[in-house]
Amino acid sequence: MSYLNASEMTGGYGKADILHSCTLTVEKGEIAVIVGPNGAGKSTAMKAVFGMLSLREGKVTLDGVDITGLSPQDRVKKGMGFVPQVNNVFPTMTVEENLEMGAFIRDDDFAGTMEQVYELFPILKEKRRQNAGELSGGQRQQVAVGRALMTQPKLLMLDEPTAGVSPIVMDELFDRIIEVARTGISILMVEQNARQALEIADKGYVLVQGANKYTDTGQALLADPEVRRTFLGG
Amino acid sequence: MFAQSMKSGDPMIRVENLVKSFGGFRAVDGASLEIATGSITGLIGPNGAGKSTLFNVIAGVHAPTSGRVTMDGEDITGLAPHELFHKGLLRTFQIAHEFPSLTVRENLMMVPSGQAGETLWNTWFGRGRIREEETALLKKADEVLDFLTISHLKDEKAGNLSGGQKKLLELGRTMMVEAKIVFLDEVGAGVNRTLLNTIGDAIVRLNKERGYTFCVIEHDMDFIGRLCDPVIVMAEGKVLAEGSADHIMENEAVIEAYLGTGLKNKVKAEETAEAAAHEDHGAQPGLGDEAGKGEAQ
Amino acid sequence: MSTTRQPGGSSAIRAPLFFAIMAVLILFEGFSSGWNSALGILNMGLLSAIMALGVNMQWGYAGLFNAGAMGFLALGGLAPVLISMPPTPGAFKAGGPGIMLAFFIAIVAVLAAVWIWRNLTGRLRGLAVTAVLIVGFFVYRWAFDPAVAAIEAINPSAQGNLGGLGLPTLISWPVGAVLAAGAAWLVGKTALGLRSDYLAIATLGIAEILVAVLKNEQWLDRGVLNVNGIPRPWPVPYEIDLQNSPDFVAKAQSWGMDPQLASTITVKLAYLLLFVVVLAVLIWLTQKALKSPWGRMMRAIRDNEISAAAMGKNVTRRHLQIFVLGSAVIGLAGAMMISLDGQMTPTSYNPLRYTFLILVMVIVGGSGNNWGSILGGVLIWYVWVKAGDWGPDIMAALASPFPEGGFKEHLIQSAPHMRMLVMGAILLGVLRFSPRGLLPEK
Amino acid sequence: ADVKMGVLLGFTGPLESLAPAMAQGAELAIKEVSDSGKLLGGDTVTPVRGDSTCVDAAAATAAGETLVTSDKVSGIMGAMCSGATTAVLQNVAMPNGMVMISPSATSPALSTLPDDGLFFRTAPSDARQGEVMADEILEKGIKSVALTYTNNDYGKGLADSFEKAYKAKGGTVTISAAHEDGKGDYSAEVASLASAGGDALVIAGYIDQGGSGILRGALDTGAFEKFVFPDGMVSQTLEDNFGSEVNGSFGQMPASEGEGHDKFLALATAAGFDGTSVYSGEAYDAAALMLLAMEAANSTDPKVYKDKIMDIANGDGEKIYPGELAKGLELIKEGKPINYEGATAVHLIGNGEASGTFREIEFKDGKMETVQYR
Amino acid sequence: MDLINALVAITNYVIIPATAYGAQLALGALGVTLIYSILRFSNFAHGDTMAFGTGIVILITWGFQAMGISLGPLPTALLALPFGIIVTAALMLGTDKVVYQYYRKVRAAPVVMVMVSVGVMFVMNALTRFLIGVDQINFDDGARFVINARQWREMTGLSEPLTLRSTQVITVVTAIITVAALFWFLGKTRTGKSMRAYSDNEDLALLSGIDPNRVVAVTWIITGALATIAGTLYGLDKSFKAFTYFQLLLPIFASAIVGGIGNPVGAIAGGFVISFSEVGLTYAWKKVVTYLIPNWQPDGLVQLLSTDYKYAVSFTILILVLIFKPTGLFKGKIV
Ligand SMILES: Nc1ncnc2c1ncn2[C@@H]1O[C@H](COP(=O)(O)OP(=O)(O)OP(=O)(O)O)[C@@H](O)[C@H]1O
Ligand SMILES: Nc1ncnc2c1ncn2[C@@H]1O[C@H](COP(=O)(O)OP(=O)(O)OP(=O)(O)O)[C@@H](O)[C@H]1O
Ligand SMILES: CC(C)C[C@H](N)C(=O)O
Ligand SMILES: [Mg+2]
Ligand SMILES: [Mg+2]
Repeated sequence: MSYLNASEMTGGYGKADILHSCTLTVEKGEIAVIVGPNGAGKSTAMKAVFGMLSLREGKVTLDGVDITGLSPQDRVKKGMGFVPQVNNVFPTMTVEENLEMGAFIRDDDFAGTMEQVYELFPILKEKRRQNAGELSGGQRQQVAVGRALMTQPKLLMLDEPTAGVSPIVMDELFDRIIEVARTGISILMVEQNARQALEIADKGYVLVQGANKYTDTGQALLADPEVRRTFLGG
Repeated sequence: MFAQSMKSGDPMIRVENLVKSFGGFRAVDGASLEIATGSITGLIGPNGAGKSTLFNVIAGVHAPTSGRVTMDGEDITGLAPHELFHKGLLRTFQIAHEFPSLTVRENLMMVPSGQAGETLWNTWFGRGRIREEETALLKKADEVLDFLTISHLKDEKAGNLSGGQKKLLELGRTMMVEAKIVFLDEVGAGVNRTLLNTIGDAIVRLNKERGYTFCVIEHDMDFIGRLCDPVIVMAEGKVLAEGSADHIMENEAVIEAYLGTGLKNKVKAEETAEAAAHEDHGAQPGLGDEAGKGEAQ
Repeated sequence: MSTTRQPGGSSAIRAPLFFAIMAVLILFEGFSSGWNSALGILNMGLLSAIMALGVNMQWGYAGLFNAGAMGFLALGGLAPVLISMPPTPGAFKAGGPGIMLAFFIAIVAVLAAVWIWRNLTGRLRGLAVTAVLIVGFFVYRWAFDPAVAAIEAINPSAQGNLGGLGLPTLISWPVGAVLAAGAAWLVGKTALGLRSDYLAIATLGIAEILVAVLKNEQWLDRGVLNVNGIPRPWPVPYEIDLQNSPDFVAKAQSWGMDPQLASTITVKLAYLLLFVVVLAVLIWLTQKALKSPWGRMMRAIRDNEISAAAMGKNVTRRHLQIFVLGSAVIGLAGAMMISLDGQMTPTSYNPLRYTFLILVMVIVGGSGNNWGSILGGVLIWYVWVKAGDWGPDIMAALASPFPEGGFKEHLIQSAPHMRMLVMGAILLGVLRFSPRGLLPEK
Repeated sequence: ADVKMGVLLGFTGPLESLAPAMAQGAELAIKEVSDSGKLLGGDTVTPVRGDSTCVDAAAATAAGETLVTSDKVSGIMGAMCSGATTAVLQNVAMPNGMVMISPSATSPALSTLPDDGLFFRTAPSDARQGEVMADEILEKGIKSVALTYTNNDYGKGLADSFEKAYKAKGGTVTISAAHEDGKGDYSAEVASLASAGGDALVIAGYIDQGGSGILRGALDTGAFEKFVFPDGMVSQTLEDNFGSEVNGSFGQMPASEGEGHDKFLALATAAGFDGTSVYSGEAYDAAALMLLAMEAANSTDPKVYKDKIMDIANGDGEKIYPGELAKGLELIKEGKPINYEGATAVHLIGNGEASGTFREIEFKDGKMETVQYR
Repeated sequence: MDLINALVAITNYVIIPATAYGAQLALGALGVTLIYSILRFSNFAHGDTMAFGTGIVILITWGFQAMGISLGPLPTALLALPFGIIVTAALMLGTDKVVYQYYRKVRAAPVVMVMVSVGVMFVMNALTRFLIGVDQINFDDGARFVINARQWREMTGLSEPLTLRSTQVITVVTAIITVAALFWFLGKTRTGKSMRAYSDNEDLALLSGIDPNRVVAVTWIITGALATIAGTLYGLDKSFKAFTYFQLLLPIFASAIVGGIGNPVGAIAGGFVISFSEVGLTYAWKKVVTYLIPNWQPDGLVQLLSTDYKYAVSFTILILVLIFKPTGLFKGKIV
């Protein structure tokens, strides 16, 4: 059984279904990347995995435990961390407070983790007394990822973490993601910078209209000319 | 229709010594640059370099702390956004600003200004004219939607679109009118790369066929490289370098501040270090002193 | 504002259904408590609907939270006093010139201050403006006070004010709209830059100021002493005249009606006719406007001002436009209400009744929807009136299981407050089961 | 048959605390008549309450309308505040030919308002109270006062009539400032009054409204030591809340001495409410007057019995006091004239309003004591 | 001497009363501001919540008085206050369960929440009146004055009186303590920060493991406490009357907004701005002038504006502040 196993998810926002029996699995320490056209339901699938969307069918298990019925904050306690695509910072709290909030469920001392985040994103240290709402787009994105890292999750879910960040930071970010995965944390992320993402992915999903279209290793997907042409921009 | 009046090559927008500070912090710190008429100018730079702020000042969202902006030689510093729109200056937002309770199609149809139906009097006594106008608008909106591959969503409330779809809608709005210059703030972020290529084609087409001038902020260097000439690099509120995309990508200071040395190379760490050492072409002379400062940091 | 809205439950039959319910309620009232009462409720309900329509234009179309409906309503109510009351003999001669001089001085002072503000810079500017305003204020008072004293001295127990022009009351309705629009223009010029809740509280305050003026400027409208006997608008007759007219009595009797009852009903029907005509015109105008590019533009501005501005829409001007128009409609309703009541009592303007209740009407009806405002206006007014009747009954029922004595007594004595409880419960009920109103904007 | 009588008072709104005792006063009279079984050969009388809210003319009109058209009352005891009363009179009573007797609307304007002979009041006009108060103050040797009034037709009307009378008689009013009822704070008003000075402060307000706030502020800051209280202020609450703090202050209220008053108090106490509450007695009288007039006219039709009201109130037959309504009904039935005195020594003048006997009170040792009647 | 008399007059009639009133407004505004910043709507039921809380405190105070329990020189009501807070907080939690919770779930627009709060206002309005009636109630016992006019005159020999009521002192002291505690709580404690996080971005708070129900509950409890404290202090200082508490809503909102809504410090400052402008700008300077210029007897009151327009004054100030500083004196937040 995979570490995260979201199988046959079907559901949507009320009217028509967005997801059609979509399945996502991630092993321990593995990086799984979801790619696909805009509006394919990638974010929706992420939300479904995190319990922010009620599923009509399908179930989600984490480490063998069925968590389909749990609320998002309970999933956080089970070791899941999530960076949403939009609205992913606390705008009128300072950068530092944003990070603190990431560590909300932790009872231990999180100063070390915070240092690590600052190391990863030096600009955040500089701006730590500034409200996140006043940051530039890319800076915010860094805060968002930093916040999720503060949780020290066992499964980290990232919805387009590199949208709007500069190449140098993007590299750093991917770098760090690899490192994180190496420590045994599972990563599930949605990316539009698909080529770079698949490069580091152990597993890739191509989602189209809420259903799994291709599933393979990252490298294999990159090599597939059809996938390249239709989804990765040639 | 606007563009014809101007000779290609003259600066459309000239920014002189622009400063914008928030509290004590100078987000734009004495930037000077020009955007040539008929060009697709790229604007890149590290996160927080002040690109969006620069856009916002030019587009009249923020008042500048000091400095001047001209368009076609006319001083437009501090004009209100709607006045700039009427001068043919359009922009998109980095964080999509759709009208959530309007349908996707309505989001497009509301764009053109001076619609007869926007005058109350006409809504009561000028129904005929409005009907004609609306038919034309509808047609145009549907064309744009087709182009953006989201025509199946035309009656959906814009608030329900996915992140990328909203971005497309942003772009679509600029296509509803004859613009002189369009400022695009990260149209690509969150947009599928295949679609982004299509968008790129559209930009080129608008530029070639309709004479739009573009200024594009983007972090995707493929996209920048394919589309933009020249490329302006900002860092810490100033212009760091300027030149063709190829030149810029080889600029030491730019690599250090912005591009980094590339992921692939990092994975194979040793090779990267060497490769970087070789690419030592020195700073481009664009705006020399800024470049120097950029390097010095 | 959140993006996940409830799935719109509006179907084609929804509106007709609710209007049918409304009609049934009114008919039921007519059969059970008499047509006078039913028509009375309907008339005031339609007036409320007009007020709600005005507020809806501001809130529903443009997202401007005007919490000062009361002020514009009251100001509109001044029009019948100034237009249709007979002039007070000698009052104008005694104080008119002085008052006009005073206003002239005030305008000059304000213009001078504005001019200085625009043309001077530096520290001097603030000082100069303050100085001009203070001096202006004292000169103004110098001209104003004696004039007011002279007017107020004329027959104070019955008049003591300028009086009106003695023109037909119908003329005062558009004048009421213009008065309110004028005030709204001034308010809009200064306060419309404010956002959401701030505009709300600013307008709330402005409404208080307007009512304070009406209460305290005795020379204008007798202040708290009230103006009585404001003439009715054409073609509404007086009951007494009807009862004294042999023709009418004969006709009523030939229909088998008591002449007195017939007279009161005739009067109410005449008002009803007027109100329906006004409402019909307004709804035609607003529906046309709303379902056009203008309406689309307003909704866009409401959704996102920054983006609308970037799309070339002059947000400030549009806000001003809709604020003035909406206020004009409220002022119109104010004037109509005064000519229905036949008296102007400035003390009766309180925010609960004339601002919040109207907002409740708009929201319950469905903001952004003109028909919703009408439904909300009539329905909520019906409830507001009937809650006063139902309250004691409900209370009596509630109290019945308790033994006679202090507690039961206390409950029964508290019965009038049931009105509030019933009102609150209905409001909460509607909002619970149809949060976007009974007739949601589609 | 059952005769219905409207009891239209401001049960909610700014004067909600005065209304219950007034309603109970009126209902006391109604019950008395009904229980006697002597009205029109055995008719019962039922009170129907309506809420005039005191400030909302439209709601008051609607409430009046309901009373007349749906409850089919034969007369209205009310309304309470002058503004609401005028509205109901003009919009409901006159069109429908309904009799209204208000126990408490005291605005001078109501004296001259055309009413088709349908409107009466058992309370005197404030024009009269102003005079009485002026005399009273001057007799105490106080030559200069500060004046504050509640900002409505009652307060302003009373203040104006007082100021005029007082000045005419040689007194000085240092300031005449309005205060709004029900507001949170009266420091500004107290400060102005204090600055203007004067030997006493006249508070033409309501005890459980702004009047109390002003009084509290004036006492606490030490701005004034002597106060003059007109009707809206004189009540048990005043004594309970301020007692010895206002020793030496005085005031007056429409009320009369003697038998009627005492009898009413006893009845009220027995019925479980405070008969000294302002206008409670007037309410009793208003209801009683109307019922007695019905008997005299032998009809419950307002257009018929309205003409009998003055006769009952001012007749020169036997005096009828509270608790004696049955006797009154009998006498009328026998065709004998009666003079209804009631709780407040009812005597209607002019257009049908109380002539105004006033009880003058003074605070001594924290207690309100009646000094004299005038 | 006359100079001192003039100063005393100003202190007695302007500074002391305005300070106490300002503190009362400030406490009310704190509650409004808290709900605004965390639950994101303007709570029109706040005035009636204050009335309800105070009603409970009064009932309990009467109970204590009947049992002969007192606090010596301090009002017994202070002893009853904690119990009143518990009951009011419970009511708040109940209301939230029955009413507000649903709207959060469906993510209703703020204005719907405002309307809902108007509905709650109507209901609470009735509830309070059922509970304790409509009459004016004085429940102040203990020592009324710290210094009263007579003592002052005997002490100083000045002709101008100066009084200081114990309730004024209690009000100001409590206001300071409350705001300090609240500020510390929101800015420094984990729960406080989680409340701010929730107010900023509800979804993200969820994703950080913050329990929204807890945040909401804590918010309502604090609001209930603030309302009860504000209402009780106000009632002690002036008197209790249900209707007045509804009327207080307007100046309370004005205070919250002048200061910058959503900002606790702003609420405090706003309270004082409103109270001082009401009392100060309509002050009649006659007395002071007569002290300062002994030979001049002004025939007017030397008053800039009559008190008729005192509300106009405070609202004009409000509007001016908003025009020149659109987010209030201290930066507030806009939903
Ligand atoms: N309202 C504000 N208040 C304070 N600082 C601000 C504000 N807006 C922006 N800044 C600061 O100004 C700097 C420039 O921001 P800007 O958004 O222009 O960056 P950018 O170049 O667009 O970056 P990105 O590529 O990440 O979008 C940032 O450091 C940001 O923190
Ligand atoms: N809140 C919502 N209510 C209704 N429909 C929604 C909502 N959010 C998204 N949708 C619809 O669901 C579909 C999938 O959206 P989703 O956000 O999952 O796409 P995505 O794959 O993440 O796209 P992108 O790459 O553009 O972010 C889209 O068609 C969108 O219109
Ligand atoms: C109840 C009374 C105090 C009312 C007052 N006399 C008035 O006429 O308004
Ligand atoms: Mg997405
Ligand atoms: Mg940016």
